[in-house]
Amino acid sequence: MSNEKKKDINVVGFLCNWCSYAGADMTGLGRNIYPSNIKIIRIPCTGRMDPMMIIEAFHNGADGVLVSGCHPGDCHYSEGNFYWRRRYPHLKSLMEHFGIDKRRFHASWVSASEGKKFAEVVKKVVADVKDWQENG
Amino acid sequence: MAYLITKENIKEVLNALIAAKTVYAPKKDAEDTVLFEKLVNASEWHGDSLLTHTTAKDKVYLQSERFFKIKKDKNGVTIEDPAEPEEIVIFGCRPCDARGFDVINKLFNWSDFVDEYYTKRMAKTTIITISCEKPESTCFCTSFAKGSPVNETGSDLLLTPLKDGKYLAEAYTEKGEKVISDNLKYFSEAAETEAKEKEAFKTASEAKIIKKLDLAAIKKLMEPAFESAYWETVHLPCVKCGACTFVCPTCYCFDITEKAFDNMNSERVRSWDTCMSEIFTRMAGGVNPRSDTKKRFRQRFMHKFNYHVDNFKEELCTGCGRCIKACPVSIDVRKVIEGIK
Amino acid sequence: MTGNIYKPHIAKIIDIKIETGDIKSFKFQFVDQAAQKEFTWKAGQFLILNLFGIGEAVFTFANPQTRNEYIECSIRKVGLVSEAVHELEIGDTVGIRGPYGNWFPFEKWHGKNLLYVAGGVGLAALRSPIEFALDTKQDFKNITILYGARSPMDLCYKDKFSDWEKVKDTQMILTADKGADGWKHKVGFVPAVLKEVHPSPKDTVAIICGPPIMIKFVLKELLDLGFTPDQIVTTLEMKMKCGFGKCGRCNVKHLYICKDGPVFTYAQLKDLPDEY
Amino acid sequence: MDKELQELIKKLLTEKKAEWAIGYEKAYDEFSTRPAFIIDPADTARLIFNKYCINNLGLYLTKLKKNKLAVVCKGCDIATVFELIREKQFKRENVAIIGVACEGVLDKRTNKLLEKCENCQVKQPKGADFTLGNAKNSEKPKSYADVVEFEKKSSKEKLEFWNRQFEKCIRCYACRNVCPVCYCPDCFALRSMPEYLSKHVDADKNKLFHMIRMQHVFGRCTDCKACDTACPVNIPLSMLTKKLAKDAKELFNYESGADTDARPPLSTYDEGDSESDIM
Repeated sequence: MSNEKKKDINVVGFLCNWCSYAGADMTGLGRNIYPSNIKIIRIPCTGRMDPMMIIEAFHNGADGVLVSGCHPGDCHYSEGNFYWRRRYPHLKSLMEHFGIDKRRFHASWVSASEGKKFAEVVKKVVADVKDWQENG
Repeated sequence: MAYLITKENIKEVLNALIAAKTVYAPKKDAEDTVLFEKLVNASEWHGDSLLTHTTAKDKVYLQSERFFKIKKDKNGVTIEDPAEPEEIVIFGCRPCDARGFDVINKLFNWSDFVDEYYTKRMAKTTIITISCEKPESTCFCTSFAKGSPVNETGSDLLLTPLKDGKYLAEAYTEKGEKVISDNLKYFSEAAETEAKEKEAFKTASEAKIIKKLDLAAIKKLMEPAFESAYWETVHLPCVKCGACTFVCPTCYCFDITEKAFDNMNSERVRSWDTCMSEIFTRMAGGVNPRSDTKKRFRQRFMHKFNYHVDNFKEELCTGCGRCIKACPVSIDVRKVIEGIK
Repeated sequence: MTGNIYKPHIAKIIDIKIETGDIKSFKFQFVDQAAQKEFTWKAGQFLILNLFGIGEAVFTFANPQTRNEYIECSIRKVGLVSEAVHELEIGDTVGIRGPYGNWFPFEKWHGKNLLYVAGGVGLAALRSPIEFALDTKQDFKNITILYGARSPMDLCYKDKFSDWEKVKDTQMILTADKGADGWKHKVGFVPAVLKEVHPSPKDTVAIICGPPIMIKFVLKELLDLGFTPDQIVTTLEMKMKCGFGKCGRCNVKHLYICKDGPVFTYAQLKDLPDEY
Repeated sequence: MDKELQELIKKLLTEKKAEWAIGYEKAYDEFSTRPAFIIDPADTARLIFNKYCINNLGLYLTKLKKNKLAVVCKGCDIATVFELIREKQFKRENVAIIGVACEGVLDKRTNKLLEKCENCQVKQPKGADFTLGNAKNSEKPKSYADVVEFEKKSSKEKLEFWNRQFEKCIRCYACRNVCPVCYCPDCFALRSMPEYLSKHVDADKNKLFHMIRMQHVFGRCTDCKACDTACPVNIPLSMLTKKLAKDAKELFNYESGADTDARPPLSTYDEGDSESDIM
């Protein structure tokens, strides 16, 4: 939760095992380049994404957090990402209330084939975090 | 020797102290919370409230005391002691708070084991106390042998408000005398009559304390009451938070934990703990001798007014009444121990 | 005691031995050889083991002061620290502070018979007093050790038994709640075996340690045999943090287990409430 | 009303409609009350109800292992009881709700009317089994003006505000322990494997605790202010609980404690949920 301005941006990416993690693999296979600021943690499903872990990530000094899962309707467990879709706006709103800027917390849908999109998403997240760091 | 000082000059002395040392005094914030905080200027001192919300205990016996840093490397482990504590002044606490330090001092010097983190810090602390003019409905300091709104136990310097905005200043230790001698220009010598005025102040102030407990009789009642059915119902309103223990000037229980920064660096930390917490006595493996809430509730009162008296010949309580005010369900320690049967 | 009472001695693990499924014995030696020579304790006391980066926990000395070239602890895997200790290897660094608590008053027992009764892991707490008595056997008369566990598999210190038995006038009685193939010793619960052995209370001190249920019935047996409460000694266990009566959690009434205990006679315990 | 209340509880206990009754009694001075537990029907004379009855007695429903309870509830406390019934902590028929009309309660520290009482919609309790007294509900809806005002601050200002607040926090857990919906027997704050919070107290750890607690009670918190009034160092936790209520309303059109059969917002979903903010 530190507000210090650091040179290196650290973004923690929680990626669902079935779509986004494979999507991130695809990014590499497709030779798409994305910023190396993201540190990826694989989770079984965005439905399993415990908000405690996101809060903990910010607490331990992450500048940004990205949670990415399958597109709605494509969930391996059929409905996990629907639950996440409800948790996300509430969590984001609460974190903002605590003073964690909205530019630091993002969510996306990236399927296993969307390597290009994953690169775009990470670029956007890092740019947003940078914007927060530089412009307050 | 006693001195006189005006309220304006107290602020001057306070400013002089701030210039030389770290001074903690009651300060009011935007939410009307009055806490001992570091002062930058004497004008921040909030002297109107009787008691601060939490005690000054945490300035000497820190809520989280960093014992030492531990560094691991390929040659083994090195232990790095913390920096020596700085000189501090606790200004404007009440006689009950000051006496709390006296009570904990004995604990940390008990038997052969002297807690040097505490004693070193205590040695560098000057405590300036202000006698209480308007005790509140929660006060019961006069129930204790050494308790009174003008008691000096634990204080280095005691200021007692007299007529015409003047204060009687009495030093009880070298540290207290030094405060006077360093700022002698603000003090004037007191006469016999002022000492008498203090007596009158004491009588008037003590008269405002509505409750006086017979603690010796209560202790006699407590000794056989361990298995009493009384505990079955009296604990029911208690929600088992730690508010009472954390605002208490005498509660001292702690836990020692390790805070790891990474695989190679960590820090040993002592933090306040509370006997109200379920995990306080839970052993590894799950056995817990004080598993249910009744037992923990009983332990708190038994410890304060029975066990501690057996070990130290004084109660682990100074009668400040903070626990009564802080309790979310208004449990009154006086009623709890008076009702024991 | 001078200096910082919270600061541990740095020690290294010199030996690890697996006793049973979840118990390992560790031998520690101080890095500072002189400190190791000076470090002494009495059977019955305990130490606080520091795992740097994890925390502290209380363990009892498993070896007696007569064998103090190292410190030995038998540690059962139950909590945060003990689990981490089980991960350690020979050569790893730990911290040790202590010794704390009181001890078995052997000086008062000179010329007496000693009866040790242990159940399960309770023997870990009695190993130090047993070996101390064996090492100074000339001061005592007969020594009887009655030890039982759920099954022959669960007995600790199996390899020590033959050494112990070799000492003059020493008798080992082993029992298991349930026997197994090749088990040549007794089968049955410790209290029942105690009744069968029928030790005489004359000039004898009984030192017991084990699970609460065993203690309860052993006490009853001993009292039936004619032992007086001050002839029965046990050692208590409670959550401890500091080791010297300051942290406030291990009290039973006004007594702190870490400072006034852990060794108590049954005469003392009788008057204490059941909060340990 | 005290007389009526005492008679009613006496009747419930004598007729064995309830094993225990929970009400209020006078505490240490005339400005304070505390929870009273009545087992004996002859013991009801100490029960009172006045503007200092600040505690939410719904708290004790999960703590007492009794079959039949009678509990004195202000209109706002009934929401808590309903929420606990929704969470299947006990059955509706096992609790007799005695609703008492309330003109608002005072904070014992400031002697001021609680902010939540200003535009109270349930001065006259709704959904109780027995209702005592009469009060007129506010015509104005609940106001979120202070939360809206706070939301306008920059994230840096918010951060500074909370850092200051959580520096004061002594982690006594009074807020958690008086919270009727914080009834987990093994709170995350006490767990050591994995350890989210050590005993070490600093502003950062304190904030972590409060963030996680707030997240855990989202959609369950009835904004009863028990935590806010319990805090010994006056941390304005109301600013957080009110935000939760506002978010539940705005994001999911949900109000906790309103319906004992509802699905709370985070344990259900709708295929048409908005995802405007998801990339």
